[in-house]
Amino acid sequence: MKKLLVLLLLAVVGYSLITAMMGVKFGENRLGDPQDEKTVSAYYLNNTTQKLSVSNVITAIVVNYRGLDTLGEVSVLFLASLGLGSILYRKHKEGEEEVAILKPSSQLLQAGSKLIFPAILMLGAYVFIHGHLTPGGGFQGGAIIATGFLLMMMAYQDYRVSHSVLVWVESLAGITFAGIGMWGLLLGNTFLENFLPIGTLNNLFSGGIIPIIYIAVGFKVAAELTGVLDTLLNIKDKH
Amino acid sequence: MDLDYNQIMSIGVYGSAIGLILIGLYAVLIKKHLTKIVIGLSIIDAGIHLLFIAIGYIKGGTAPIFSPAGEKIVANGGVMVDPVPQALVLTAIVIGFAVTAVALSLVIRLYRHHQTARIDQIKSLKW
Amino acid sequence: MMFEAIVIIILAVILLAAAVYAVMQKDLLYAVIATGVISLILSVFFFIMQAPDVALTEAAIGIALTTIVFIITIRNTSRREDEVPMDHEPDRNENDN
Amino acid sequence: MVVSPVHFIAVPLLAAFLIPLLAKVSKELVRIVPGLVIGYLSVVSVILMTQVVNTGQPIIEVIGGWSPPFGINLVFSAFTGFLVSLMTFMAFLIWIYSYRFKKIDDAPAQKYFILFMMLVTGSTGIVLTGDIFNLFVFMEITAIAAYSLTAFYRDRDGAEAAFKYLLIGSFASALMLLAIVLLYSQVGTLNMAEIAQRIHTVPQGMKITIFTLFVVGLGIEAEMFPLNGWAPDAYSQSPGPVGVAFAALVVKAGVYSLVRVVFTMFDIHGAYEFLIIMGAITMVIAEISALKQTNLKRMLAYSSIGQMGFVLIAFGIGTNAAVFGALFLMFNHAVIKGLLFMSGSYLVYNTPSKEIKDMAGIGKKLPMVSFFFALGALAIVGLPPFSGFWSKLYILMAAADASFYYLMGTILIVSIIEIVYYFRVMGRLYFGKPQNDVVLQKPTLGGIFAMGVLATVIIVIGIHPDFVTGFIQSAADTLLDKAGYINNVLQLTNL
Repeated sequence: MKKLLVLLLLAVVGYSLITAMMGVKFGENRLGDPQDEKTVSAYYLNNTTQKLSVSNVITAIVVNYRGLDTLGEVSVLFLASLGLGSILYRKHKEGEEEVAILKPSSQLLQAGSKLIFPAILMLGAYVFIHGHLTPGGGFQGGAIIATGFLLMMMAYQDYRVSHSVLVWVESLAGITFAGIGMWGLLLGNTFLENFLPIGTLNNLFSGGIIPIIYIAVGFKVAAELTGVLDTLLNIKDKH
Repeated sequence: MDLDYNQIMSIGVYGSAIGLILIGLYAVLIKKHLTKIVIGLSIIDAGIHLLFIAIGYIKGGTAPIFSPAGEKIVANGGVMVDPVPQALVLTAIVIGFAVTAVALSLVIRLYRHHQTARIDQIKSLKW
Repeated sequence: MMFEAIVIIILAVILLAAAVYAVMQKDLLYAVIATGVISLILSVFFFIMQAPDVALTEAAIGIALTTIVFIITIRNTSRREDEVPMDHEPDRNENDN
Repeated sequence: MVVSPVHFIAVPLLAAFLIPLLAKVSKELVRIVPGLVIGYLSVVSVILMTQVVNTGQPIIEVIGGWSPPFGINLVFSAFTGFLVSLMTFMAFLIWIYSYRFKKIDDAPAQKYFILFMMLVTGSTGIVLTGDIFNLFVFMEITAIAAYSLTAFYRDRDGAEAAFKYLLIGSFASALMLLAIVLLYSQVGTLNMAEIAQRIHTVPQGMKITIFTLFVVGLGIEAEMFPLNGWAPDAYSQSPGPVGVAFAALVVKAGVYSLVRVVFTMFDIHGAYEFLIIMGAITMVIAEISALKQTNLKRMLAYSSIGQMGFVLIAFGIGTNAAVFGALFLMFNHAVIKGLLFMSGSYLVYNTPSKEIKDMAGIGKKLPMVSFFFALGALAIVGLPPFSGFWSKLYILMAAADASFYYLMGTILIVSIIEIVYYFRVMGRLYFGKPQNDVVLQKPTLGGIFAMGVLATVIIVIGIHPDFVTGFIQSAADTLLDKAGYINNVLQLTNL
């Protein structure tokens, strides 16, 4: 009975979505002529290189045009790592024997991880430092670094990322982001407004505050995701 | 019936996006295991993200990156795909991960408390 | 051009098959791996549709991190959807608080 | 430029990132700083509100130096400013109330206060932002903070309530994201003013699909029937102060966004009637459910849902007088429900079973708390001379003016149901025989202060409603002035 109702609902949803998508032609150019800037996207494509000197338009949108979204997004991750700690928190009881949830890994994985780990960190750092020039940026780089730490946690059972280092990195990166935003406000402009010289296109030092913010985001995301993984991996089974 | 490129692409991409949304919805509504429900939620999210990127795609467009190569394409009259959906999906993916992590931590806590992760076994979850 | 379309159709079929498998499979570990496959194909889709940034994000977060978080959860809870005990699961006699 | 609307978002976030470092200095700072931040924000909201009322012009804050629609903008108008002032004021009182709340001590307090502060930030952000995707992001901030806070206590069914909430909430945000996707495909913009300007170009079928997705997604946050299954559990299983925050902040933000979508963004015929019908169903079903509840907090939660149905009805009538009544009712609901949840929490803590029938005679054990509860109950059912009377009167008058006579009948019948179940509790409190005279938990000083302030507000507004009616009237005018909203936001583009 319930199944029938659900299938009916799915049919209704599917039908309305399909009819809705009939009106949206695939691959059609909806931006209009970039020159008359009828849509927001056309404006971005047209002006990013001159006004911000950033080659990756997506980075410009994420960090500057819609910077408030990114600030919110970073705080969502921050909240998730905080909430995870609060949800899974429990008092430590006396005489509790704890067993890690991961099984010991093979020698091969251990040796390999040690070798690959620095390379992953480098890749992650590269991705977020060049966020304004090439695909990638703070979120991608941060996630890559977090996978590096994950590899180490899986290879070595007793591998621990120092909690206080994570807190410091996370807080300082967050303060950098919000602080740069506030600095723009204090200079008499608006929140998150660019106040640095924008440099020349396709240089590493270009884009004003965008690379700085994206690097801060990279550190913050890396710390937050590592913190989430650390909290989850250290839930202990009692034996 | 002969289908042209656009029709094939729209069936392939829109079809898989809507399919993902419906399959995920089915899992959320029918399945009884908490982890399965969370899997359903992440499948719905995946479908919506795919739909959004598909809406921003322009046939023959390049990625919206003004690297020297990209600039050359634009200078020769090429178009770039819509960058806004990509930026928004970037945000949505990260938010989706955060929600998934919180959901799964709740699943772990419920399992510890009730020794089960099935909705029909946990009395206060029924409604 | 046509080649791209064929690739998309093949990927779409695999994608939907993986989604159905993820929903129907009773062993949650396999279901989670199937969601990883969904993310992988999604990431290829994003790449084909000229969204390299999103493809990178989906690859790092969707394939690696989400999957691992699911696997950790399954290790801490039950592995089978119908909760028939598996022989290698540790016994649990804890009560919370 | 000393204060600006962006402080509502930047300052709490800066503080939230700073608190983990401050925790290394002193544990007490973790409690104090969120309170200072929220107190600062309520001062800012008062300053900005007077500025807006004096000049008659909304403050449009541009982010990143990109004028709308290219950047995100915040709108602090008489309408949003009124809601933000209300929210920050309530949040500050909740902070005072929970400062020494006994049960928070045994769990990590650091997390509680940061999560609470982010809940406030998310809710004010929803109200302030002028961008639909930004609204989605703030909604997720609010939601994740709310899930974590619901599951905060370990000795209740908090995790169950939180999972239920999370399930429905993620569903809501998925629908909302889908709506944004479809909307973007049609209008190519995310700025609410520009959407409102271009919405008439969208084909009718598509418009209705998008509208339905929005209403269902936002209706979940606004506790609209039948999507309010999360509310009773979340209210009853979360810590006491968090229940207050849900009633005073989260639901208000949900109603705000629903109203913004219906009034400003879309121009669908029949949307108002739809609001009336959904509101009426929500109200009737919730009040009947409230009558059946034996658990005090669940009863309060259903009563809260019922009140939200009432608010939706008033918005659905759509005339200036009705919108005025609806906003007045939102104000009253925040204040009175706040008082009821605050005092109700102490009643519940002194009744181990949490059932209404076991609360007999608490009026003698905890005279202060019971007095506040009774005051709140009298005010919310709409008896003079309390503030609840005026909002009910204004809405009834507006309904009569618009000749919705059957609605007036429904509202009056529902009011009788309300009187029955609130008086039942009060009868228990004052005329029951106490089982013992052990007081399990006395109210803290901060708790009494917060409840006292709210009680004073209820009485003062009840005797002299003119203190707020001016603000509410300009808020109602601003909300109904759709062309003014579009102009004010988009005129910046041409500068």
